[in-house]
Amino acid sequence: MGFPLLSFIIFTPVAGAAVLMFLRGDDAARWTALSFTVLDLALCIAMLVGFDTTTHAMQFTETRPWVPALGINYALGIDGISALFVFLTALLGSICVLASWVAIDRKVKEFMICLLSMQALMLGVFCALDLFLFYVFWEAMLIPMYLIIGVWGGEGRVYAAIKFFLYTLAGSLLFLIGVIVLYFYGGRTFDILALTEQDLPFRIQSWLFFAFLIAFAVKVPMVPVHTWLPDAHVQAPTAGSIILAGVLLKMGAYGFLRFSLPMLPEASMYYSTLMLALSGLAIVYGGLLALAQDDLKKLVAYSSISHMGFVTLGIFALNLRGLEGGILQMFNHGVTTGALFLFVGLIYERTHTRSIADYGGLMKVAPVYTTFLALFTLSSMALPGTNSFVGELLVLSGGFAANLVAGSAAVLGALLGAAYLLGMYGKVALGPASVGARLTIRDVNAREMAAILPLAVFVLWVGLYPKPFLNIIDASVKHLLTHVHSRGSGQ
Amino acid sequence: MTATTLFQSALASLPEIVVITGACILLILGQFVRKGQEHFLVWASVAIVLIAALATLMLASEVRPAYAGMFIADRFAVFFKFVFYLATLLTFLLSRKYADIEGIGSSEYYVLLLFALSGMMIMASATDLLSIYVGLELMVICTYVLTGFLRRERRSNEAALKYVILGAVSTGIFLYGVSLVYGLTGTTQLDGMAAAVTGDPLDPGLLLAVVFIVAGLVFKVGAVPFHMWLPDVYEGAPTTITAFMSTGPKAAGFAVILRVFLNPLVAASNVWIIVAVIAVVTMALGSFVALVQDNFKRLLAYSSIAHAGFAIFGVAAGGADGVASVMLYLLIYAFMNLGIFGAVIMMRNGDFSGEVIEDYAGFAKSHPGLALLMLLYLFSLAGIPPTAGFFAKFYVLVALVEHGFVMLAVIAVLLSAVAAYFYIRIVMVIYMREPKRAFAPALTPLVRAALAVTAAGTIGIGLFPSWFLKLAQDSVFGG
Amino acid sequence: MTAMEFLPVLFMIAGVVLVTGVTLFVSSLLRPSNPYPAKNMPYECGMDAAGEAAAGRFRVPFFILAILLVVFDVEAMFLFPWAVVLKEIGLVGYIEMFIFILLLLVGFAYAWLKGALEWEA
Amino acid sequence: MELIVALGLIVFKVAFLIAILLLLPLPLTWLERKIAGHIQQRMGPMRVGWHGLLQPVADGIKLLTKEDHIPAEADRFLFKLAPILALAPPFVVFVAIPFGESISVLGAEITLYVSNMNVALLFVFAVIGIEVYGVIFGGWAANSKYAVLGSLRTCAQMISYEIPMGFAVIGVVMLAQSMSLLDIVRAQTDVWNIVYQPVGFFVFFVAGLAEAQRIPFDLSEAEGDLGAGFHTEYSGIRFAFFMVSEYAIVLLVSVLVVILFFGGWNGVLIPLPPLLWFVLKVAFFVYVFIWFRFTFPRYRYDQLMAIGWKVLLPLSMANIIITGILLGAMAAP
Amino acid sequence: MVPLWWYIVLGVVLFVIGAAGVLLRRNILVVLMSLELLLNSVNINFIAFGRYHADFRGQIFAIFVIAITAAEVAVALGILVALVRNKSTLKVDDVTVMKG
Repeated sequence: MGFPLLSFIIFTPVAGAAVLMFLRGDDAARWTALSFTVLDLALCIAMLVGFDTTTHAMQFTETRPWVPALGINYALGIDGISALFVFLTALLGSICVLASWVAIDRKVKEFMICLLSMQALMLGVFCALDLFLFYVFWEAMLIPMYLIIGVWGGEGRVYAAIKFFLYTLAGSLLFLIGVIVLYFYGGRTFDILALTEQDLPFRIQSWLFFAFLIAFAVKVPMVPVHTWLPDAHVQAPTAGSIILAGVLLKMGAYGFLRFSLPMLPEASMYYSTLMLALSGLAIVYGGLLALAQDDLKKLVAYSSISHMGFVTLGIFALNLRGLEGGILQMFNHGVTTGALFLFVGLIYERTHTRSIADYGGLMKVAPVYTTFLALFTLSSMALPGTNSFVGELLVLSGGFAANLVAGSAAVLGALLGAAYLLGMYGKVALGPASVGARLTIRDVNAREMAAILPLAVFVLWVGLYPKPFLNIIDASVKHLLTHVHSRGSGQ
Repeated sequence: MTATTLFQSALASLPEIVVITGACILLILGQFVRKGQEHFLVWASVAIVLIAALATLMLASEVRPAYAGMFIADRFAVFFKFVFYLATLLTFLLSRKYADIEGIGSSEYYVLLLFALSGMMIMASATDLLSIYVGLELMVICTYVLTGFLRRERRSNEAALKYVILGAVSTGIFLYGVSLVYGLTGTTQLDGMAAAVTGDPLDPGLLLAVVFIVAGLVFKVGAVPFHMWLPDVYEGAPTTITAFMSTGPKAAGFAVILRVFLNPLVAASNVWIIVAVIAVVTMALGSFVALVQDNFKRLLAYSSIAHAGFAIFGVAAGGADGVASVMLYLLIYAFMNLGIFGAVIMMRNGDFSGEVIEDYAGFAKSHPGLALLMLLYLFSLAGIPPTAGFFAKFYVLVALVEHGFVMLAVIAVLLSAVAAYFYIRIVMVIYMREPKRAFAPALTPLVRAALAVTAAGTIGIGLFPSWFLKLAQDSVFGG
Repeated sequence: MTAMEFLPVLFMIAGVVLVTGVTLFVSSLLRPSNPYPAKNMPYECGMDAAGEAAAGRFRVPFFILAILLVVFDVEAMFLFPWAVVLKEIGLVGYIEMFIFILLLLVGFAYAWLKGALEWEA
Repeated sequence: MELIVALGLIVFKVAFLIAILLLLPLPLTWLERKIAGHIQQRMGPMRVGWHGLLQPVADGIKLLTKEDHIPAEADRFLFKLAPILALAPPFVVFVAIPFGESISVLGAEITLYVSNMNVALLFVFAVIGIEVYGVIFGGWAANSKYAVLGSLRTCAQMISYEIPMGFAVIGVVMLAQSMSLLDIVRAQTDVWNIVYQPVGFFVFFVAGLAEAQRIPFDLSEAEGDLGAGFHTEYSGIRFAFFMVSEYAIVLLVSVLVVILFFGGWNGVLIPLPPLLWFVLKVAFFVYVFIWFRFTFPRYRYDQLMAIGWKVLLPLSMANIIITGILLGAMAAP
Repeated sequence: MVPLWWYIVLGVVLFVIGAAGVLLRRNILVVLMSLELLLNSVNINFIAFGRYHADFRGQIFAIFVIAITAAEVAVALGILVALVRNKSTLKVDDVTVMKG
């Protein structure tokens, strides 16, 4: 065990939050939060630099006994899958601070504390190698998120916050039972790696699979349990939406990757068709709903459901292309949808309306804004050359290999995506300028640019040269896949 | 019994003796305390409890049976005694200002609390149904009086009267069970009972007796179907006493339940099915009824019912882990519940009662620090990590799953999700509403200290549960 | 034999009831009976009695007294058996009972200090 | 056969007791009035019979033939029950009281007690406690303010003095190691308890005065301020029951004092028959009762309560402690 | 000799009467009396069983029950006095102001 880099990554935002507690003044709070998130981002980049892409083994591991009586450890470590998300989280963290620079005008300090603790917990989730620790991070996120939505959200924020809270809580509590059952079947350990090596009877695997499914499906969200998402997204402040879309939704998928697949391979394979069906349903259903939206944020929110459907589709295709595509698509969705929410937030700050009908001809008053919006919209549509194209293509090919119907659904979803996104862009950016827009809208300033640019960079980088990203995940995904297939069908 | 064994027994019960002696002295001395010197009472009471704690600690090294098998000073008892000390001490700290405001800060208040403490301590150490009964009554009689301590307040009178009558009925039921056990086994000692029934554990008479005893005890912890007294009593009693009752006496009730349940007689009688049903119904009732409460104290009363239900799950799980989980649960519950009650108590100032949830609207705006504390307690009560409340529930669930009660565990978590709703509803009021009034919490140094202790416990046990867990586990095996 | 010890009690009760019954019967044969409203009025200086006599508020000391009695009388119950077996249980019995009495005295002293025993004429 | 004889004997003894207790008030009232008269330097009743000897009989006939008046608003059932409740306890108590060891009649040994209970003392206190119900029912049922107030006061007084009374005899029990009155008397063969228990005697006797509601503690029936206390509304034969009950209690207290503190039928110096000793001692205390009545002034009610709680109770408790310590000191070596 | 089960039946009957009294009667004093009845049924049980087992614990327990019940009733009466002084009623239904 060397330098506890991961602990530093996790606790840097905590330290920032602690510092903030003793500060006064809104600007001081903003700058402090920004500097800590940037520091954190720097640490993450350092981590990526030192990351060994040739092995699937956990790296930067740390293990300290926490509750020895129950075999609980404070165990951290990352492999290719989580490394990507650790980085994404840190990146979006900085952007969130920037995005809420002026959007949050009351209780700035408290907001920043929430944001920073949120970031720490999310990082913790991706780094945890102990199920208990994972659960603690996972569940504790509810507190700051609840506050972010509930305190700084829109008019319906209280309802949205409570709905978000209860959905997630109910799901994750069942997950908790699953964890405990796993603990006893897995030889009284919460060590994720050790549990991965267990061969559980199929009956237990099925039960656990559904226990986990409920928790993860709520987070993803998959279709029957997605209803909290539009409310939460719409009511949350911009930064909240970015976190929700960018990181929180990934956690469900991450859970599938980290727990469902390796620990319950037999059940995962057995129920993969069901999962594919649900994913296909989410893709199409989310797309159709997005098509019907007039509210910008709602549209992006429903598109998230659709896009996350691609992710789960890729994962449960259970082949290399599907998995890699799914994981990459998680990253892409984080970047792109995060950016779209940021853009909705930017325009909302200026006009205080999110109704598509209120906009038009933005191109003329805010050319820079609309240009970048075009980039991200296209990215969301998975146009070649953008990041999502790579991911979606991989998912589609994996999906078709696994199940023809699901693959077709995905194609349909992609088409729907093109329809609503283009429609939205057309109405907002092109056409005659609306009266209100022409008078009040100013273009993006430097701070906003600082938030937009990194995202744009990643959109193009992944779209044009995805190899470094695929390299990071490659070893881990391959290992996971062989693990699942050898265990899942070997019996 | 010779003088030597008497001395040994007295030594084993030294903490109890300290508390009772101290209470007696304070009772008399208190009559000479002049107005404006009431702080003497607080410090004297605190000193008494601390001396008792010291005595407990010094005697904790070995198991000491005493009084011809009626009493035992073992680690199990020590653990519970520390929970009681904690609850009592914090109640003292919280009481000073509140008692002044309500005009109940006489010496009797503190003395009764001390006597109730001694009753709880006896309960934790009792190994004979007689000593259990005596301890139990010593405790509840004091709480009856304390409940009605706001003499001019009708709610308080009413609460006390209901409490007395229902409490006496439950005592009667308990005693009837005891008499049946005595008739069937010829002994009232827990060990003796166990030895006497090895032959035919499923004797219907014994089962009936055990059911009666369980029913009587269940009343004391406020579980369904003997919960009806609890909301009224919690609402009517002075808030400090409510805080005390929801932690100390409740823990004492569980101490006895565990002591009885560690007994093979109960273990043999398949009574756990009843206990499991009680746990489910209790938790369901507490959680669902709390959803519609507007009064903070009443809500906390139902929340306390729900928590009792969760702890009973631990009892139903049984085994060393089950017992340890209940013990840990109670310890943690003492911290977080006293914390949230501390916040409610602190709000009582001037003509502001702070009893209605809506009263807290926008509290976070003017008092972010205190609001953060309340948030901490509330999320802990809801069982969200990284607070201690989560670990308490987690360990109970571990015990449940360990003994194969996965279905019970699922029910427990689903109900706790329901329960989470009303906690976050309060958070919502505190954080997401606009303030309607200026808050002037009665934040004395003592209240500050109490809040600091509870907050440290709530977050500390949540982050570093290991030591406390070990303590609870060791205490079970020692007993 | 317990029955022979307590049977006379029953006899005595029966006897008393019998005697009173007979006396009342004899008296009822002899005595006149001519009630009229004024005679049937309760004795209250000739005024009409106002309201239920027992409806008035009684002074609290009466209740306190009743409570004190209940407590003290019952505690005395512990002393009797102790007094009987005093010599058999020896020193330990002494000590324990003195502790008991001491506690009783504390309660008594408290009641005294608190003014529960003060009775205004 | 034996059983029938035993039962018959019991019936006979009980009947005899009832007869004595019912008849004794006759001479006692006469005595009381005579003594009163002479203390106050007048003659007392002189008209009916020689020196008014038949006066009590005349009174009895008067009471028997007087109208039985029940107030209109009264609770009739309780009103009728109360006198009997007041009368029965002192009578029942006498079942447990020994008057001596035994005498031989026609060659057969007959015990001078109806029942030798091992818990006689407790029995006495328990049964005498019922007396309170007669008082409170009587006062309450009449639905008269005087009566209610009187009965409350009487009640308060009786229960106040019951406590020191009970505590006072514990010293005696400690000495005798028994609650059987027979054993208690037997334990006094050599030394009377009065020697060891002067404080106990004092407390017991004073409390007894109050229990019997005799001057100086007859506040509740103080004719001057409360009508006649709880039996204000009673007349005729029911009133007579209360009166008889009062005399029975006077007698009972005297008997108990003699048994508990003055050696019962154990004589001293002069070898008289035990029964005679007993009767003489009891007579003396009955006389003391009457004597007190016309010697002492009446206490105020608050004084009365204060004496009970603040003097007698601490005294009796101190008595227990001191007796215990002395007994322990004697037993220790 | 009275058989044991007579006592037990008596105890049960008293217990039921007491419980019914507590639940059904509206006057608080009557409720308290019913409570006494209930607890005395327990005493009868204890004493009967104690005699049956030729064991003194039953009696000890009964004495404790009596004493502690006395204390309990004393407290109940005290509270009742306080209540009556605030509102002069002895009816259970009149007492209730808290609902829910």
